[in-house]
Amino acid sequence: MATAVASHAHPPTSTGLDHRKIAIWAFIGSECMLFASLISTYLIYKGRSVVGPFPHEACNPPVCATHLNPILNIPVTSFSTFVLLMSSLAMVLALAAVENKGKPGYSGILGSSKFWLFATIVMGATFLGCQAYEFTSFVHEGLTIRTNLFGSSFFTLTGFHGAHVTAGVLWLCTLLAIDFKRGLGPKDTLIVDICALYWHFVDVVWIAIFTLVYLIK
Amino acid sequence: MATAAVGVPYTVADDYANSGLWSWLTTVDHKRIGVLYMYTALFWFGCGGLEAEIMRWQLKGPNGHVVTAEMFNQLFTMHGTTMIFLVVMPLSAAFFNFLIPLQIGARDVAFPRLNAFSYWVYLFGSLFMNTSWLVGQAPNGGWFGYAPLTALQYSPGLNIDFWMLGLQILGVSSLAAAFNFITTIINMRAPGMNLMRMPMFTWMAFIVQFLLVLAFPVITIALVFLQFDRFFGTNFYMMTAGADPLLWQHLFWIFGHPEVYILILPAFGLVSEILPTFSRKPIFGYPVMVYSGILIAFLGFGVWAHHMFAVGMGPIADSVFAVTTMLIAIPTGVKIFNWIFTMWGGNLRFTVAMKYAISLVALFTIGGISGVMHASPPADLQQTDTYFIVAHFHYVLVAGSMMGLSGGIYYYFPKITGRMLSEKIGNWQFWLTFIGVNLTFMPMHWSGLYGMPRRVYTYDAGQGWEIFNQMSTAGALIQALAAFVGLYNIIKSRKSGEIAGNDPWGAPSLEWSIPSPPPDYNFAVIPTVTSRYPLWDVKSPELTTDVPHSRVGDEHNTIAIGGKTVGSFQDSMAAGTPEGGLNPNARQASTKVSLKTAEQLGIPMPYPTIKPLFVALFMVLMFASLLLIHVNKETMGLVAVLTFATAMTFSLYLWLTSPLEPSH
Amino acid sequence: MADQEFHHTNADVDVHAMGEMHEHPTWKQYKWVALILTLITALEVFIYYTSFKDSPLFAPVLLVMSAVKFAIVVMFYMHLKYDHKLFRALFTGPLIIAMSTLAALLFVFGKFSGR
Amino acid sequence: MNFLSRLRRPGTRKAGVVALTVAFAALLAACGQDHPDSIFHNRTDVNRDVDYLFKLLIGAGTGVFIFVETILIVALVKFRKRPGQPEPKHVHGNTTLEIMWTVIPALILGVIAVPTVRTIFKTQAAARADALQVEVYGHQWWWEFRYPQYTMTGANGKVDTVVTANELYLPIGKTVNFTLRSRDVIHSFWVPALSGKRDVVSNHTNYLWYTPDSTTEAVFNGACVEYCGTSHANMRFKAFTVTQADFDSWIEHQKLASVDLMPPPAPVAPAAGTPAKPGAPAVTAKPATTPAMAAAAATPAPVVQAGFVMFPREKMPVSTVPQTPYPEKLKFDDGLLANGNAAAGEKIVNTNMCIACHTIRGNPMMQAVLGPNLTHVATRTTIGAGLYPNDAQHLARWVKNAPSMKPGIIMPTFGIGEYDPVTLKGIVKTGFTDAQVSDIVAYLQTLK
Ligand code: HEA
Ligand code: HEA
Ligand code: HEC
Ligand code: CUA
Ligand SMILES: [Cu+2]
Repeated sequence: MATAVASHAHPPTSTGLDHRKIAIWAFIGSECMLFASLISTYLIYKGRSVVGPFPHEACNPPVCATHLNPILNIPVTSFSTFVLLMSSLAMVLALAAVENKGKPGYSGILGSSKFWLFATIVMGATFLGCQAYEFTSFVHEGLTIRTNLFGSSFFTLTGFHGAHVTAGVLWLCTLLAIDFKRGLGPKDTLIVDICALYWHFVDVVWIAIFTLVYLIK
Repeated sequence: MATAAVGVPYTVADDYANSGLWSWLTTVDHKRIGVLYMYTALFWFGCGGLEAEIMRWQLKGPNGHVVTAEMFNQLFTMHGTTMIFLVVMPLSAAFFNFLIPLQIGARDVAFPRLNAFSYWVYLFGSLFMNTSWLVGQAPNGGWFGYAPLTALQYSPGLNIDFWMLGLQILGVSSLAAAFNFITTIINMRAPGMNLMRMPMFTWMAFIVQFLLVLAFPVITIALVFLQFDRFFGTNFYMMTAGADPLLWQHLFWIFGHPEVYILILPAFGLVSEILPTFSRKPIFGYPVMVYSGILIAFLGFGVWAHHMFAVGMGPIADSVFAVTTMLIAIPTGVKIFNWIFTMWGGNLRFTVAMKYAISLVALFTIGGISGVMHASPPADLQQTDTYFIVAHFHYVLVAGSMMGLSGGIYYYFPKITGRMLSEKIGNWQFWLTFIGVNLTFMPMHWSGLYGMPRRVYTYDAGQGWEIFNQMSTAGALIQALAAFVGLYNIIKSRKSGEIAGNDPWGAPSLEWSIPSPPPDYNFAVIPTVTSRYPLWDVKSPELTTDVPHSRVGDEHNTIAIGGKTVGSFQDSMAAGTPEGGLNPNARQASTKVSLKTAEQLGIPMPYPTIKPLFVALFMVLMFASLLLIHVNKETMGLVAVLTFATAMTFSLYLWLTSPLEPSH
Repeated sequence: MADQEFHHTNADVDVHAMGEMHEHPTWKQYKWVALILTLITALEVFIYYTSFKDSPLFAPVLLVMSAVKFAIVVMFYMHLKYDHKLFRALFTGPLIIAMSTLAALLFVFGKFSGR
Repeated sequence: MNFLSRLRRPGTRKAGVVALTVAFAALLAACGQDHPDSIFHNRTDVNRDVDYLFKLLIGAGTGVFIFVETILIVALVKFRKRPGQPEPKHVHGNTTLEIMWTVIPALILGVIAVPTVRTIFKTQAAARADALQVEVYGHQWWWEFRYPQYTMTGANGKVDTVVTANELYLPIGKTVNFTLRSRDVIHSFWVPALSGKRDVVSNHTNYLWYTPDSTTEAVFNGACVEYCGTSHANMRFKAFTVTQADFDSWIEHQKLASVDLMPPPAPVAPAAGTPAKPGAPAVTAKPATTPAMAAAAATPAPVVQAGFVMFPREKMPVSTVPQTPYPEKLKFDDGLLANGNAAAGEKIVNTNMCIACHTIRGNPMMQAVLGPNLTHVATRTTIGAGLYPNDAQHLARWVKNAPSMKPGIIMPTFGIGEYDPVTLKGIVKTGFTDAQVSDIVAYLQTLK
């Protein structure tokens, strides 16, 4: 919400902080409730599906027409989880690069905000790719959002998270575009910082989801 | 009284048309947006009230046949939804918008255009929901739409779709506004306006924003589940798939109970402004009032299941929620007593605003006490879903929220329009309302305890309920009369009301230091605040002597008027406050001094812009297009959704890339 | 919005917290954090494949580990540890309410009583 | 009133005083008259516990109310502005007061909370083992009651339990344990005079128990109190508390199957013959004037069920007899009812859609469960879930056009030339004439 433009006639803010940063933190606070509701729903409905496939247990006749394997694919998801974590690292480095543009130690590829922003985008995209792969394979194994309670709550929860990641990737792309257009410098720290906060939040949410949905039975 | 330069039209910073329709469509001025909220909400109050009147007419006697069963179900569903989401919340939002920046000494909210967006979303959303009447399929699932009745299997029509999409849209509006106000209050307070000097209304508004931010995501998710179920065939509320209908109930009430405090706290805030002014006495126990407000909000998240005592949660859950619910009575009681002792030893002037405030104190207590009676599960099993509950929540909502807000209207109308509402007509409205409300809702306690269920379009003769229902209907008619009187008062006073001047009531807080209506920039110079009651420090120091809250010696560029230290208010008075006015009861017209415009003062004002309106419009259309899926026009629906989505994104892009205000 | 150079002593929130962020976590810290996160994740996945999976401690241990990850990311990557305390309030307050709501929900749906 | 007398405008004041006094006078008057569905009748052990709690709550509430309003009014009168009054002395707060009005309410709440929790655990404990078991099923918009402890084997060797609809018989002095389930959406089961309500939740099983211990036989109105759709308001029922002896006799009667009226040497209709074999229990409950007897006579001497088979209507207070008026548009020629032919009626029923929804034990054609069980419909005092009295006139109109008698129900319109209020389709050819309806009614009335 880049609405504020600096101007001498504006009184300083009471806290000395920028509006947008306060707003984004308030937003993140409310996102906590959003994901809490989604996660609780998933956990509440866990083990209540009347037909398979199920997350961790195989499903055999008569419950299911044919034998169905447990559906969650831990290796792939562990990989995507790792990628998302690393994207957070890239993100902080991008922020640092923007903040200290031109300072010693911020030269070269490793000091370039473009590189780190790009890296973050790539990793975010990779995560989404894994999720797309996961979803399609589930559909092939007979789990759609309509199949059972597990399907509905699982796809909705991870889908919502995926949507957040997508939004984050687009946001990062706009930043990268600006960076190419006019270069991001210390004065742009704030807008990058805000995007970073959002990105990291999406990451921590996944940390919770990975444990609660994928690992714990 | 010199009408010369009074009731000055809003001066705007640029050469856009400064009045007329266009200026309203494009405004980003928090005051004008507040006014828009107010009149829209009043309009919906008329509609919600009309729905109520029809229900009352149907119920005036046994086996009534004014409307059909189906119609009645649509009536109470829309009545509840309208009154809560389209009347009380927006009316509170009207005051948030108009007052918060004025009370904290700011020139606008943090994100003026986002603010306009919130209003337009609310307007289009409310219109969308009510178009359901035109297609004859108004929502009919009750205002808390319990699953599985709302599932496609039991509600195949468009009724529920209108409801869930409408609520989803209104949620966007409330959330956007909430982030805006949180930022505004945290970040835009005038120098010296520290948290413990904020006016009580701003405090309550502040708390309400957090309730909104935390409560709305939950119902958003619950509604998303419902949408997926109805549009995409998921199983969240599908009984055959083993779904649990209590999931909806819990999610809804996790939102729903905080919601009821969202509805009452703004009214509490207004009362806490009105009582001190007309008692000529600072609020009693300011810090306690603040903390009790916070405590109410916090506890409010731990009591939701008291709406579900009958569903069989088991003795442990019942007991826990019973106790947490009862606890809320304590902080609320503290407020009640503090209000009474604000008046105690005061010097009470019974203006209409004051009367409304007093009757909130008197009547909310009734609703609160019946609330505590519900809080005892074994007893609640005999109360729940009867008219006893209806009595409870109308005492807290009508005699609480609505009376508080009405008081607020009488109190702030002068500041909003520059003219006083007629006290004479106002007294008629007040007494009619007071009698009407009690006559309507008091008997419902009896009809409830004598076994009358709620949400019944008809009841049989000989149950001993007739007399109570007749009284309720009579009372409802009196309320309608009162409402018309009030409407007349507004229309009349808007044109020919007495000129208000800056500070008609002798009130203590910042908003009264500037002209009425305020110039678009509010404060020519941002005041420096040195106390909780800045204007009283100036005009009647005897009220605030040895008040711990005012840090003496803190004043910047102090200037003396009539030998009294005026702090830095002289600056803000450059915007056109006349001298004198030391006697707060003497009404001061803003004479001679004509207002400087923003340019003359070199204050950058945000450009008016139509873009937020378009973003809102396209967003609502996007949601609305989902309806096509249910009249079996899937492809057409999806195309429409995508079209409007792109349109929305595009106008959002234009919005974000256009500057807020002339940069220097 | 406004230039951050100016501030007034009578603003309520602590005044030392001026510009966006002072004394930031450094490169080195960032990389350490990343390392720790990786290790924990690896450990999580590892025990998932061991027999420990069936022990009653499995769930609690996993929860603790992810809580640690959560905390580190928030403190260092979101630099809440270094930032204005206001942000800490804005985040932890809602987080606490969200978590207790989640716990309460699982309780009323009998998830703790092994139903 | 003192407060009111302070008001500036005598006009409004008088209006106010008058209106308020009228209001409260009316309320008092109203409290005088009797209230059949009041929650304060205390006809069960559970309700007495609740009542104790309720009195406590009302007491505490009234106390708080009077206290608050008194100090409020005193403040208003004492400190109203008087001419030439000095500015009030500034008071900032008072810690002792603040503590007082935090602690005292807390104490009051404690006094309420303790018995509350105790009552919760007492009333939600498991019911005693020897309790009468009743299974309650909520349907849109009627109640199905089953007595699983009482079963019988039908003609075809099928084991059935006693099932009835919308009318509940409970023995006085015996604990009854309800098992509450829903067939569709959420409903709520409530007899105000007997105990609090319990929701009937889809995919859940809820329980509710109490011991009716009213000394005399009595009838109580019950209702569905969770909004469940169009006819939620019409989802009522009756609870009859009767002596154990009468209850046993009633149950024995409910166990009986109905008589097949089809004359034995019937035109080859599969429905005939079958249950008409000897031993097929029959009913000879009066009045023995219906054509039913003519047909029944043909069959071997039926088992006679004497004694109590239904709650005597004359003993039912008016408040328990539905007074719902007929829909204006629904006309029926009541003259035809006198000579309705039950046997013909059964034939019509057996060869029409009725079989798709209703069960009549003893009539092999009628085995469906979408609608109420009609085996003993004639022993019920009401039809349509407590909406209409169960007499020929109402039955006739019900069969002719049920949806116009009760909005939203799935039972179709049958009367020829009638319009279905929902589909607005006219029933032209396929429908029944009033004469045919009279036959059906005659048959239904034999189902004692
Ligand atoms: C403005 C909105 C508002 C407010 C403020 C409240 C306030 C309270 N409400 Fe109410 N409530 C509703 C709106 C509100 N409610 C609505 C809309 C419903 C119905 C929803 C539906 O079903 O449609 C409802 C339903 C409802 C129920 C569910 C009833 C049922 O369906 O079975 C319960 C149960 O506990 C309840 C309790 C309370 C309590 C304990 C308070 C407390 O906050 C009240 C505290 C105040 C006081 C107690 C008075 C002042 C205190 C003193 C003077 C101190 C001394 C007092 C004592 C010691 C008792 N409310
Ligand atoms: C703030 C909320 C609010 C308000 C103000 C009201 C106000 C009123 N309510 Fe309502 N009510 C609810 C919230 C509210 N209600 C809720 C949540 C429910 C539950 C719904 C459900 O069960 O799902 C409910 C249910 C409800 C019922 C129970 C329905 C049922 O269960 O069968 C009844 C019955 O009498 C009723 C009556 C009234 C009456 C007579 C008023 C009166 O106070 C109305 C007086 C107002 C007017 C008469 C308006 C007249 C105004 C004008 C004429 C001005 C015109 C101006 C313009 C057109 C610009 N309400
Ligand atoms: C599509 C299903 C359906 C068909 C066909 C149907 N009914 Fe019904 N019937 C019902 C339902 C459902 C009710 C309960 C309505 C209510 O009370 O809400 C009912 C109620 C009744 C009642 C009242 C019972 C009571 O105790 O309330 C009678 C009598 C009755 N039906 C007779 C008939 C006859 C005779 C026919 C055929 C001519 C018939 N029904 C056909 C579904 C059906
Ligand atoms: Cu069944 Cu209401
Ligand atoms: Cu509540």
